[in-house]
Amino acid sequence: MTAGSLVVIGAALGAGAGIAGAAMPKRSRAAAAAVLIWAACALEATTAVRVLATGHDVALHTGKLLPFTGINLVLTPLGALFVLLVALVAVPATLFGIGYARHAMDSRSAASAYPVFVTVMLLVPAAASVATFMVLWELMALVSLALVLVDHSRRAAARSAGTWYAVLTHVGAAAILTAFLILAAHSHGQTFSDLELHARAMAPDLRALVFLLALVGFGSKAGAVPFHVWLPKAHAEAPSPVSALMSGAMVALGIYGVVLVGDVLLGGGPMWWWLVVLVLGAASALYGSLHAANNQDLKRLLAYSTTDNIGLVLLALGASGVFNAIGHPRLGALSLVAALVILLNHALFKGALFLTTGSVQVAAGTRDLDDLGGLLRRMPQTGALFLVAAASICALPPLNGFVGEWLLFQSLLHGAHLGNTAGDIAIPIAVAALALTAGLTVAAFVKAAGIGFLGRPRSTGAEAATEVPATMRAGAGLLVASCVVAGVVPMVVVSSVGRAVRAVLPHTGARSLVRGVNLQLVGMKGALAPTILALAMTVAVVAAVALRRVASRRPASRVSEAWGCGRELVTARMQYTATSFAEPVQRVFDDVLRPVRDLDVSHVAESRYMVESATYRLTVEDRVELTLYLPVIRAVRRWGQAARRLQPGSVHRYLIYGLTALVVTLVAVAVLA
Amino acid sequence: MTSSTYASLLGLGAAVVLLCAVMTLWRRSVGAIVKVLAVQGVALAGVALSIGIDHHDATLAVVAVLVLAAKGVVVPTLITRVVRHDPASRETQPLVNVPASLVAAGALIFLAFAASRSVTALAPTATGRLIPYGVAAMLVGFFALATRRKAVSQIVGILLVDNGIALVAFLATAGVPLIVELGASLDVLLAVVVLQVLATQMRLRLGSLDLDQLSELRD
Amino acid sequence: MSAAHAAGVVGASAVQVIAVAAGGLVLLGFMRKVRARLEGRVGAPILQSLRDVRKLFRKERIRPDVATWIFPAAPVVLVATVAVAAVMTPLITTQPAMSGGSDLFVVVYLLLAGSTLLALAGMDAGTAFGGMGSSRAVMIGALAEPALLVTILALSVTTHSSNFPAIVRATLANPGLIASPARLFAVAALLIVIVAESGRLPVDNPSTHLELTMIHEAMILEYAGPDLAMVTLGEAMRLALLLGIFVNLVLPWGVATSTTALGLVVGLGALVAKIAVLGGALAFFEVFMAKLRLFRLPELMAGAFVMALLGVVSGLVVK
Amino acid sequence: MRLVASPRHADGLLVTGPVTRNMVGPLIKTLEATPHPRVVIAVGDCACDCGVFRGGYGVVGAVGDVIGVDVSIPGCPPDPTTIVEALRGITGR
Repeated sequence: MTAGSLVVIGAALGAGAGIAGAAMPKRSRAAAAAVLIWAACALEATTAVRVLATGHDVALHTGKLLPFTGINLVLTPLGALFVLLVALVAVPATLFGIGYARHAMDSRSAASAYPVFVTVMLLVPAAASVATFMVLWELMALVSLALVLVDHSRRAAARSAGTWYAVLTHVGAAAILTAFLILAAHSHGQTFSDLELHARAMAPDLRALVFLLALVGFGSKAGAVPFHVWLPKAHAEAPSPVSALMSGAMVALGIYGVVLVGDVLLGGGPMWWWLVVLVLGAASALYGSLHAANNQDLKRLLAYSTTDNIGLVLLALGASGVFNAIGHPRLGALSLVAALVILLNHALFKGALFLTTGSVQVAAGTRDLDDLGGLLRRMPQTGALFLVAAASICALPPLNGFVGEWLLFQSLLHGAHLGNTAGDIAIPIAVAALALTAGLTVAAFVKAAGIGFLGRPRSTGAEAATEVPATMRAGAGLLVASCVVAGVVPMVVVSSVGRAVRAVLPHTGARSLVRGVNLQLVGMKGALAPTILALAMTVAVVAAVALRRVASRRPASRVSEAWGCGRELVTARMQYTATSFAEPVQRVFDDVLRPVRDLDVSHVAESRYMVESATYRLTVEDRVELTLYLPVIRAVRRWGQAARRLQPGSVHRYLIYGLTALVVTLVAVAVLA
Repeated sequence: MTSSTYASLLGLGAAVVLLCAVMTLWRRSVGAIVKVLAVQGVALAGVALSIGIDHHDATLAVVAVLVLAAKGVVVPTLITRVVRHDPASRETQPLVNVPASLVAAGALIFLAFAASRSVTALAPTATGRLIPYGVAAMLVGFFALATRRKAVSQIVGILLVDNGIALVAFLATAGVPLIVELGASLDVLLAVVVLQVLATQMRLRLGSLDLDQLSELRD
Repeated sequence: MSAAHAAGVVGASAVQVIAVAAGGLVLLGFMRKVRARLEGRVGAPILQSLRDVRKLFRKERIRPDVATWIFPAAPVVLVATVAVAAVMTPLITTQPAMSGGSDLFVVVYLLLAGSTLLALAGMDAGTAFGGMGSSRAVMIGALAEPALLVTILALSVTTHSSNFPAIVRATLANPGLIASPARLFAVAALLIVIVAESGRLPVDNPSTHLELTMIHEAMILEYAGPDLAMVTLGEAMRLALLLGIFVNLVLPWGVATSTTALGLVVGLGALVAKIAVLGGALAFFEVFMAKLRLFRLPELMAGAFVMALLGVVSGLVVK
Repeated sequence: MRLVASPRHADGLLVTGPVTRNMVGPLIKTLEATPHPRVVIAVGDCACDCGVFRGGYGVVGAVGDVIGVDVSIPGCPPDPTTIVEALRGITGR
């Protein structure tokens, strides 16, 4: 039972789940597919754990299936880490999907596409040749497109999201393919090991072209700033378990691509490459968090926060490249560990957030924050899960977000005084970007949690919300539990990431960061004791509760109306809404966001001075989309109109076009020959 | 079979194929055109047979018989069945009047010979020298396809192009492997069936097989 | 860790937490006294705030009808996070409990956790004021965060580590560091950020009654009795801790490097004296300062951020 | 004696002026919002017995008629020393 065959059986089970999803009757369809998906995830995860533990790769080559090149899969420790990441998000999302299927994802196509999506994502990190990688990459893109378009018939927004997603993903895929083809052209074979051997001998400007193409391609899949436009649209329209998988796992595969091409195939590179990645990361982090803080749609808010977290990962990746380029391999390894830890943690808490948002959408019928409110009382478990996940994305201490931010801050801090001018300028700006992003993320998620779950319900939907079925809560609960475990005991996460990094940057000799209970920086002063910190916090909370109980004489507490300056009627409309909550932050960043404000006042017929009603609407648009993408779309549409005149509709005209083309070529052949 | 008779037989077959292609431009009524198509099919089969015999290649002989059956007999009968149902499609008013199309056919033939000069220089064998005939037949067939109004004559145009290509295939590679030939002829059959269905539908919906009605379909 | 040592650490940290708590309340009373004296009033006795808290503990707890478990949890978590942060910071001695993991970054994020949950609790009652207070507090937090982290970078750059006791030990080792421009810029930026974090003038007026001008006060309008006592205690501890951090970074003399009894007493005395002086100065300036308009704050915060950035750059250049 | 921003933080309510029709609700709500043990102090004749406004169409009654009053300070207006004396009486200083 070689490990390779485990991978194959896993893939087969996944495909079987796909067929089961299509064939089984509606009621048991989700459950059957779920069981098979879990089996597939379990098999792939065991292989991945074996690879991480032993350190040497698992290879599998078959001539069949793909013509000419055949399939070859090699699971390196780096790939194994990402397979684990996908499995960690897929299992809870599928559990959530069982309950969710009764509401939204019940069509036959969705139930069969979802398992294929999970299986393909489990295989992408194992792909070891250009052909296998591109086939799996395209399959992943197409299946996820099908899942985004699940309810295109009901909502026009889903259709436009689908087109945006399709176009941008395939522009990215084209860039990736070109990069791989250039690499393959310079090496005899098309397996990644051949590419890696010959990549070093390539001309520097060609290597730069390959790196930039890969950065564009994988950056668009990861959702880095100029290419992030599809992310908020696609995630908002996709069903929740799918957007949890897309935001947690698929985006991470974009980062896997950058690391694969940048560090593994090209083996690092000149410093300016990684400064570009660092700047791209900082821009994505700032832009994403700014828009997350100013967005009222819960899923779009989460999608922008994905761009923000991916920005942080790219920031760490860029820093790691810069440190490697200026000859500090140990620091390079540390910031790569930070990048992958942030990515893994992001997959966990973002998955949990999307699942709980799905539960909110199922229970309250809407995901617009201005219509929610008071859900923590009506949906206690889902509300509590959302709050814990929101706390961990804000990087609050006992949870997993904090460990990632601490590692990134330490790597930037220790990289600050290396005497390299570019580094010395880039690092403080990176820290500033990291800090502002942290601040804005707190703003975004206090708004999301506070307006969404606390206070009075702002719509009848929110009023009538009740708790969702057990499987949905269990799915989200599984992810939140893993967030807490990864926060309190991060040794498991950091050591496995360390093993993957040691495989990617072998010569750095980066010994494991884990010292017993706490994380000790290797060769640098800096340590963190997350378990003791969590223990101290629990002891302190227990002590504080005891203090309050002991010191207060009157145990009974009285329930009374909230104090509204003695006003008689305290209604939900008196509360802050998401727009008003974000208004101070939006006003501070006014010139960056440039929101569209329109105020229309309708006066009483008799006199202009008496106002009948006034409506104020403020919308924050995505400036990158407006300035970069819309002009391109308008130009394409104009050329399209012009080209229409070529199509009068007469069959003869078209045939004559064909004939003239043939004649012209023959004339050319005759003349040239 | 002595080489000279073989060469002349080949020449005759290729010439007949080209002549038939030109004849379709010249004759106006669809019935005649279909008969010309049948003749072309037979000629093509003849060429294939002679090559098969010369190369003692049994598969090529089988292919020749197939071509004879398909292009010589089956396809023309199918088309005549469509034509018989629809009296209106008997005479065709081509987009380009007959003398102009004949001149154009001449130019196309000249172009075909000029373009394939390098090919013939490459293979000065008996078959190689005749390749321009196949290319010319294809070009003329394409011209016929582009300038006919009636759906049926369009079908004939497509078949002419296909026969031209088949001729070039036989001449150039001394016989196309059986599978490729089977595939090609299957395509042709399929095309004919589809077009036949299309024609009947057109007649039912539009009342006539005139292609100009199609231009209303543009949005 | 042997049991005796563990007991010692727990004992020391307990003492440090109680010192910060009591010290915080006394500091609050002292600052009110200084303000009163400057405004020509006699002012309440210094220990009044201690009595207030004791009285509040005895009052009745009131929970708004719409509130969830977050409402009572926020004061507890606020006090707990500040207590853990207090245990970690080298206020009296450079070997506080958990000194291995004692990191400026951790302290900052512990305080952030407390204030984030308080912002959430503000919105739990479902009134307009709670939402307003939280929205403004979160905006200021988002602006103060960059300045704070870059300040930590500036402080840590010169000593190659963000471990707090290490920084204090390094400053004690060569006092020249304090006069270095990097440290001066960082300290100035830190002062502005501390004023913003603890909600003192000119950022936020703690003794205002006009709801529309409140930031921190608006979030705790709903708290009564023991909850209010915990919040007041938490605020006082946070103020004392922030001033203690500031003082130990500016003039770390007196902080005990050894764990002898005498060293601890001297450390405690020095700490109290320094914080009293700084608290008095803060109160002194508050009398003459008016509250900044809410949307003038970004400029103040941007100023703090630039100063911290200058601190980092000069730290790198001077080295 | 410290003025606080919300009845939740207060120990006592200092009420002045007669209770008018539209202020009955807010007065009751404010009292209800104040945690026990609490004190209500009516300051001035208007608060104690409606003073000059007795019988006015908008006046519901004195503070005592609407909520229980613990200490009432007469005088129109009451002079500061009696107010201070009364308040000191409550705190027992």
